[in-house]
Amino acid sequence: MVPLSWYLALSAVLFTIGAVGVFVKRNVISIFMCIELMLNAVNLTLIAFSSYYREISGQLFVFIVMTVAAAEAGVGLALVIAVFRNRQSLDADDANLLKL
Amino acid sequence: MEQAFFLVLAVLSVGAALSVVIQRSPLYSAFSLIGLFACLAALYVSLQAQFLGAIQIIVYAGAIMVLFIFVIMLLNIRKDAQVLDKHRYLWVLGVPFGLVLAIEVLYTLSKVAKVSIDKPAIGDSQSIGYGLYTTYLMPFELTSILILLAIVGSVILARRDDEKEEN
Amino acid sequence: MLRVIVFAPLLGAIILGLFGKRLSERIIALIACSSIAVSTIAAFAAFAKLLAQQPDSAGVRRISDTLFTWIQVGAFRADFAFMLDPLSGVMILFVTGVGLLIHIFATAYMSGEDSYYRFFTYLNLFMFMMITLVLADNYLMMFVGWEGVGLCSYLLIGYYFLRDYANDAAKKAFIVNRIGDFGFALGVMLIFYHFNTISFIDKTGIASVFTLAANKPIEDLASTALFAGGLTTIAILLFIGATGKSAQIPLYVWLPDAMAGPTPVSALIHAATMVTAGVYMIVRSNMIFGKAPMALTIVAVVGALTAFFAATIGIAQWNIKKVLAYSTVSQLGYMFLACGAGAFGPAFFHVVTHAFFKALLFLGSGSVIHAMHHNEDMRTMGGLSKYLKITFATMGAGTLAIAGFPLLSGFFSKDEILWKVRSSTVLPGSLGTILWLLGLLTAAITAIYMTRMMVITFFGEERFRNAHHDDHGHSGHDDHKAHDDKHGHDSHGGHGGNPHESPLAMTIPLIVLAILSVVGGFMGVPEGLAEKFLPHSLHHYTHSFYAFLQPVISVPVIAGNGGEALAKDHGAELVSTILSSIVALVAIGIGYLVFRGKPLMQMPAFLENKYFIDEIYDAVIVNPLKAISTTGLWKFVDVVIIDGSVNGLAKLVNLTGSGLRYLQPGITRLYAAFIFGGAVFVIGWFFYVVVNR
Amino acid sequence: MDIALLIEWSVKIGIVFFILMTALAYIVLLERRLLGFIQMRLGPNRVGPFGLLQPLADGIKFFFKEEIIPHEADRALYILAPMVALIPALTTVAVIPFGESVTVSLWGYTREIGLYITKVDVSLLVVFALTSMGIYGIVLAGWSSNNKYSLMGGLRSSAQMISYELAMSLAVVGVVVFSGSLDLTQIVKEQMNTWGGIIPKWNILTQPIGFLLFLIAAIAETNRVPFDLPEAETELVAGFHTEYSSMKFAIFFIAEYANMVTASSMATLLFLGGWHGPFVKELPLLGPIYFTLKVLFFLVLYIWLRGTLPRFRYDQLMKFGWKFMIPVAIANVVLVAGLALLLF
Repeated sequence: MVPLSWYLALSAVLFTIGAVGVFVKRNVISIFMCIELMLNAVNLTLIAFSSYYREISGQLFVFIVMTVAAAEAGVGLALVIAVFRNRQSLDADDANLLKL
Repeated sequence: MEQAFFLVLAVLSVGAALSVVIQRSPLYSAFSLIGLFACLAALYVSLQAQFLGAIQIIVYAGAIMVLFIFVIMLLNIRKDAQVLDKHRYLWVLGVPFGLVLAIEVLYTLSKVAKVSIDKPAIGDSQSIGYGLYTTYLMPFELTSILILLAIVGSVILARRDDEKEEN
Repeated sequence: MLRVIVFAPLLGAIILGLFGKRLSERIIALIACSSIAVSTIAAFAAFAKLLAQQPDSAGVRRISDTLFTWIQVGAFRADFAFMLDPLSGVMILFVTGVGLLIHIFATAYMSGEDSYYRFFTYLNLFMFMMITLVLADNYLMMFVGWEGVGLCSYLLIGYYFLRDYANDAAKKAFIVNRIGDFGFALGVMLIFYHFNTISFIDKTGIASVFTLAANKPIEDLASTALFAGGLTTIAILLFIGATGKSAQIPLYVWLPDAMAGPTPVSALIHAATMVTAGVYMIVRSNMIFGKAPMALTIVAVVGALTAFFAATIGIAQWNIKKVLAYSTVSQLGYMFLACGAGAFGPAFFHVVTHAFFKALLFLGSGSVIHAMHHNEDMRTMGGLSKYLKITFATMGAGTLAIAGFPLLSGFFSKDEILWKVRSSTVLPGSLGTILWLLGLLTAAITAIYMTRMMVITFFGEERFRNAHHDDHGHSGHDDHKAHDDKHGHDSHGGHGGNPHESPLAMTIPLIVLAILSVVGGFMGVPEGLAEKFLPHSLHHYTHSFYAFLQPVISVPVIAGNGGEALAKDHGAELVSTILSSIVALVAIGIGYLVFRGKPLMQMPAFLENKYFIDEIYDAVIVNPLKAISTTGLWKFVDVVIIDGSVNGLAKLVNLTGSGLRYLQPGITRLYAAFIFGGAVFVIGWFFYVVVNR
Repeated sequence: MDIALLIEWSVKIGIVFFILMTALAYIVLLERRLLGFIQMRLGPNRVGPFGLLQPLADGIKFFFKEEIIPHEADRALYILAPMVALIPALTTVAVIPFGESVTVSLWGYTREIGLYITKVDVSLLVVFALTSMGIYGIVLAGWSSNNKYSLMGGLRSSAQMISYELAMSLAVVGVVVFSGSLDLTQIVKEQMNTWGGIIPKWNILTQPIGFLLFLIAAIAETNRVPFDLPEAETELVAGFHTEYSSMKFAIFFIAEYANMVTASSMATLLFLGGWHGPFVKELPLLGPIYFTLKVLFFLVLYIWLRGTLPRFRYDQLMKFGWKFMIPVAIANVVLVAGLALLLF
């Protein structure tokens, strides 16, 4: 029987990797994927808890998280395309109109 | 047995995650991510969440990632632009941060009580559907609205400007 | 029932205000008058109902009409309710009645004015407020009406807002009234502080102010009582309010200037109704005043002085409306004198009669002014009696009434007041007698200047033929344009052609009011006269007024001077009555003889200039205030401190922002890094907490 | 984990795999012959009687061809692609039931054997999951062979997959609603009930719209005519597998046909009552036969369509997918839900 903490540890590691990736990657799409990675790490935690506490809610949350992720991906990628059209580049550092 | 299974999957998924971050070509990261999702799906199944395992594959691997890859191919991004990264220091910043965060989170999780509830495991489609349409009906409907908005939004965002000039 | 009385004028005002611009004068007049007529009829009906009602154990008859509880905070409760008891009953009758007559008068008088509808909107609004004031069943409602009439008077005085003097007069009225209202508000607060209620009548759970006040001991007659925060203080604060609204010393200065408004306004607001609100309020709170002899004394003295001063000023005025204005002030002084002497009944009786004849006089003067093409200077009149017969007759009646000609309304009321002062049971020592003499003197002066006005206006040579307008531009000129082209035959005023009598709409109200002011007095014949001359069977009627008011009015008796004995002595009363009537007749005669001779006799300058009171006020109060405000408040407090702090704050924010700006390098990933670091920090902090717990 | 179960599994897997492979091989032959007839010519009929040995010959040929990997190609992905394409296609079969259980008695052993490889209570979802994975093979191939035709093919297929997967799932929702289960076996069992003992409650009768939608979507999912844009010979030479040769190419082929089989069997299970037919209850072994016949019918339909219909244009494809299929599918879902409320 795998102890709960193993799952949690795994998800922690995954989450951290994703988080680091978010601001280490330069390509917008890669950043995006790192975000998805973080989401999934959280999902793992939720499911682990839900199955260890015999409580369905966690899985429902995961379900909703997935839908939200799908929506997010749709909009996000549309944004990516728009950005690419405007400034022939996907480098996050090039999107710096805010800089002083 | 189970533990070995878990360990294998864990190692695989961590590797995949790392490669997501490390790969220079978005497509490679994407495929590593798909691998990760597969591993996670397997883990879900091992947690008696077969339904979510399947959904995980269908939604993430089958739809979202296809979308990613479609965009990548559409924009035909072979590799990260070869220009010098002006912000290498972010790596320096990121890795220690990451380690700290990992340690912290692990510590927190180690505080989680060891649970053992002897009830039959759940996660079959029926119970999920039940929960979804009784307790969590409201969030469910809200997500549907959210998706609708997302559809509209992405259509608006992704359309070309010249189309706008046309109509 | 009562709400009809109250809200009919409001309805009219709303309709006129919203749609009046598009309506024709005829329609406007119809709406305005009919709304007032409705409330008049309702008022009479309510009054009849009141009469039919059986008095309760305390002998009080009352109709009350509660719409809703307006404010309920802790012990404080103010109902939005109306109450009709004998006092407010009488008041409402003549308010609505006179108001109706004046409305009818105004329809003709104001015709041709541009923004005709505005005038009637304001006028109806005023009626609404006035009726609210009268029918209020608690001090707060009364205060609402109080402020409302103030507002309307401001609007109506400033009706010709293109004229500077009108605006100035309006502002003056408003500000001076503010001072009074301040006192009134404080008084009401103090009342609540003392009695935990502001209601006039006992309700379930709420005892009225007066029942509570009745149980309080009579406070002693000492200046310390003024500031003791007791009933005396309340009374004084209320009285300050009254001085503002009813133009008593020192706050009377606004009323003469208020004549800048159209004449009907002067008649309605600044003679008949609004200015008597102060008296009404004091009579209403007679319970409180009755316990505060010091306050009563002050009221009496102030009233007497006001009466005298105003009369003396009035004798020297050339502007016909000014004369009437000052006479109003002086008559109000009489009323306060009566209140101060504890004779609330007679005071209120005088309010009623005064409403009749003063409205009559103002409307008459309005008719004269109308005939003279809006010239108000008496020096350019004269000899009008053969042109304006009705006006002359009615105004004559009014003059005799106010001068106290025997058996006219003014005679009864004023005589009663004088006698009550003489035989006052509250005024300390011989003060009663002194004030009585002063009152007599004032009565004489009153008779004189009223006669003077009549003589100058109606007798003698016809000066208006060679008169030219606008020589007297300081105030009081209604709008010319419309009238000139209305009276096309002499577009330059009096040159050629004769003045002609006013239309029916103006003369009928005059006649009605004249009748009232002639016979109006017989409902309150003083006991002394009644005892001597009238058959006993008539006493019931001749004394009906006082008998009717009896339940709501208490006559305070403060032992210590021989007043009680004197009050019983009908012989003495008769003597004083005869005395006063003689005085009146003599004075009228003097006035006629003197001014028939040389009507334009020059009066002492200091009288003509009203004792330079305005100038003194300017010098003592207004200018210092201006100086302080400009240099101190504006130049220093506002500019330096307030603006400085605000701008300084802005500068500070600006600096901070431009400093923090460097945290935004525009590198998206760096932002992500910030978020991440933040998360790390926060979680770390949680640990810190957890570990230390 | 008893040994018997292990044996049973391995045996089942072996049999199914063998049958599937040969079937695939012979479907190719069938297609070529049929197309031949449709086009008024003889198909391959030289090798063996009626050319029955043709598949074998093809296989040998593929094996011995030279393998060419383009120089600029992305080697790893290039090699990975065919596997990625094939594995899900074959794996799908694991959860497809082709009959009820039969009892075999062997040397005194009697054993109840379910006619399926594994049993998952969400097998329907699993099938969808795996089919949706199948696309990656194509995408990878298109990308890795570094050739604009291939890239175009990959792009098209990914877009096409996403678009039509939606319609397909929505079409299936109706079935799920009716049978109230995601388990294919259960779904088939539901269809075994009859009205008045004669007419079977096949879903095709209760929801024909859903059936048509599913069929169209399935054809699109398998990149077959008239939806075969990813490999449109006339526009993209050969689409995603332009650069592929010898066995890798064959693998793509096998994957495609495996997908066809999967789709057909899904259609059978979901709408045509699976292995249900006369006397199945008495004689369970009839089940697989009925099943095979029905699947065969769909396969023939595939080939027939290929022989008759022209190809869509890309924008037409998208328009059709998004503006016709999906709305109709949604409407169908609503309709079916209402129907379900009425019936049960």
